[in-house]
Amino acid sequence: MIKKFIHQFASPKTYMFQVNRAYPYIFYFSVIIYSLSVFWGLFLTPEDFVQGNSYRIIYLHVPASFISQSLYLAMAIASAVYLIWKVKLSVYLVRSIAPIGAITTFIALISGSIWGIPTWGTWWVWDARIVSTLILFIMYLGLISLHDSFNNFEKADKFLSILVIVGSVNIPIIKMSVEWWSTLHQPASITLSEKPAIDLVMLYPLFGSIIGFAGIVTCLVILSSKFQIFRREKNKSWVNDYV
Amino acid sequence: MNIFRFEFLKLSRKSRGWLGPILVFVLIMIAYPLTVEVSNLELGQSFFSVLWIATLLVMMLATEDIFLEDYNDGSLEQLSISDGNLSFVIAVKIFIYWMLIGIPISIIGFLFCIGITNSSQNSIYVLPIILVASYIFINVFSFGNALSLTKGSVLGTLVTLPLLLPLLIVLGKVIVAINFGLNYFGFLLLLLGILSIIIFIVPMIISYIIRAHLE
Amino acid sequence: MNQIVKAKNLSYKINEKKLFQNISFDLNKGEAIHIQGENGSGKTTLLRIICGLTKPSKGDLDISTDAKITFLGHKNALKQYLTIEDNLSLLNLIHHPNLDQFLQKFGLDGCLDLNLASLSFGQQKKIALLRIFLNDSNLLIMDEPCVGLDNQTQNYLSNFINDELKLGKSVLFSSHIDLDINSDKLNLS
Amino acid sequence: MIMFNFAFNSFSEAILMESQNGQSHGIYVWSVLLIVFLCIFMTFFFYKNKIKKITKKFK
Repeated sequence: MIKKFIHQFASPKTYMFQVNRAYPYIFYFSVIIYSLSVFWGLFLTPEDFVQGNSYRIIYLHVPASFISQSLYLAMAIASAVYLIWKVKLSVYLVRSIAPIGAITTFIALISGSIWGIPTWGTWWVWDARIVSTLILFIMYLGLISLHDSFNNFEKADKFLSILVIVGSVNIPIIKMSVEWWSTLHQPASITLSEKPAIDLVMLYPLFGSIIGFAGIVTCLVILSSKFQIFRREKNKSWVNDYV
Repeated sequence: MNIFRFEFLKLSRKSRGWLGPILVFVLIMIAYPLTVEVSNLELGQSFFSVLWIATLLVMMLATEDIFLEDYNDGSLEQLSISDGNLSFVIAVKIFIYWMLIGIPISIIGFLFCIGITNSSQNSIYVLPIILVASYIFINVFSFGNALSLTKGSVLGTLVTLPLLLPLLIVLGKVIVAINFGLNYFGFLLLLLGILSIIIFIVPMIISYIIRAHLE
Repeated sequence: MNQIVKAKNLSYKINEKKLFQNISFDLNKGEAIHIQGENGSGKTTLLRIICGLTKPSKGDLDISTDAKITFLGHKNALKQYLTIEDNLSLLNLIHHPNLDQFLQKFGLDGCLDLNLASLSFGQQKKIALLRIFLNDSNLLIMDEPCVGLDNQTQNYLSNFINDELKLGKSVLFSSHIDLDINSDKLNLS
Repeated sequence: MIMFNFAFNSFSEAILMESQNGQSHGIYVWSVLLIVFLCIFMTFFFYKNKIKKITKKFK
């Protein structure tokens, strides 16, 4: 029964319809939130005593690195759904999240290394978080190239979701081992369990920028999934009606 | 028992399959001192990282066509049709590869370790570590090569190498532990724990992947 | 139970492209089905579906539980770098009591320790066919068994299969050449 | 309210972002901002374009 429900609810057709309705709201909301909180962070918050003004990169860097990991988690859940219930839509989503994840990871890496120049005096250090982010970036690229190398989509879908799940088992291990190996990076600014390590004045715009960036990334994922659905279902009648 | 014999027969008659990787390993070990133009003392310092990376690369080389040949000539479809347990056959295949390539490499690596670091006491500790690590490497690379079965081993490597980086970090820690007399057996147990999980799960995943390839 | 394979409304599509649709047939003990069709009509895929290698996109396939399948595909499952003897032992046929008889018939009896690579394509096919001739199963599935065979061996194969049918075995095969086998025809359009 | 105080005295100071230790961090902040915005815009543009291309084929 669950299977039937999921298949009905998660048909690409209903997905496309719902997403198209929600897209403009998400888009404008997140663009406004993101630009407001980035503006707030860049101009209205006071200067950091230790790092000086370069700390303002936090409003661009932290959302990207947070979202890049969350996207992998989302992919892992979607692949599990695909392998268990054979829901086509979820594997389309996996495939469409992968490039977006690669881009956010790229943003996190670049912004982090530029941030490193004024604070650490070097743009790259062999540090735990940076290395695990780099590995995440390579994994995203590997997923994309694996999926694209098969002509038979069904095979490609299966392999992609297996690899995502195996990789998701490995991601905490990578994090743990790499942190164990060496660390220079400041500890995470916000964790769920502990009190935030930064001042509230700086925290509000940070939350705002994370939410806004998440919204923008959602819009990107929607666009990319629209493309994937068109590509995969181009022979179905509803796609032609839809266009 | 027949499966062990068959897999042994298949690999042992193909000398480029097992002798090739071993010789490449020996050549890397010989090439390393040639590139370092200093005293033996400094040779020993970075020897271990070369040892791990050489093991990694050679295992990558060795598993390059672990399933491809059986796939191309149709043996895999026969296996999949017959009642035999495909994942057991795969586990046996991986074991035979380790037996014919992993064990010799571990012993050769151990000998070079004595020769280059001049410390037979530390080298004895290294031997079981290479044995276990090479088995883990073979398992993981087999997974990658099964994924990219018909698409070449570069893709498989790209996909699996990130998964192995934590292991390299652990291996680096082991050497520190050996040199400073820290808790060595803890690391060995950790590696054995990883191995015991991988040994069961990887053949199952690979058999799923191979069935998907045969479709 | 007399029925060994029961296929109902089998369809197969790849990347949303339809290969065949609504194929139904029954295969009983002692019967043979000759699958015909143009190139690319899905003969091989249908045989692989019955072997359980591929899943049909739609339809039901019942294969009786006591069916034991021997499959001869396009690929021989032989190792080029091994000797004939080793290859036969990999197929678990080396100790078969009837092996010598067949090897003599095919003129391969003297060269057991030759490398497989030194044989011609047709001779290799004969070695692969030994899997059919020395089978211990009751459902034989053959995909284009006659490719590369001489007339004599073709006749021999069809006579052998007719004998097997009388013993109550079932046979499914695809072939462009009309083999002299008492079979029903199944056309994939 | 301290929360909404403009952190800089003038517009040009905001561009340079001179810190208390005397370094100006403006170049870092602005280049990161540029890269982030460029990446997002280019991805949007890329996918809009791809969707446009593929829907043209349907008609």
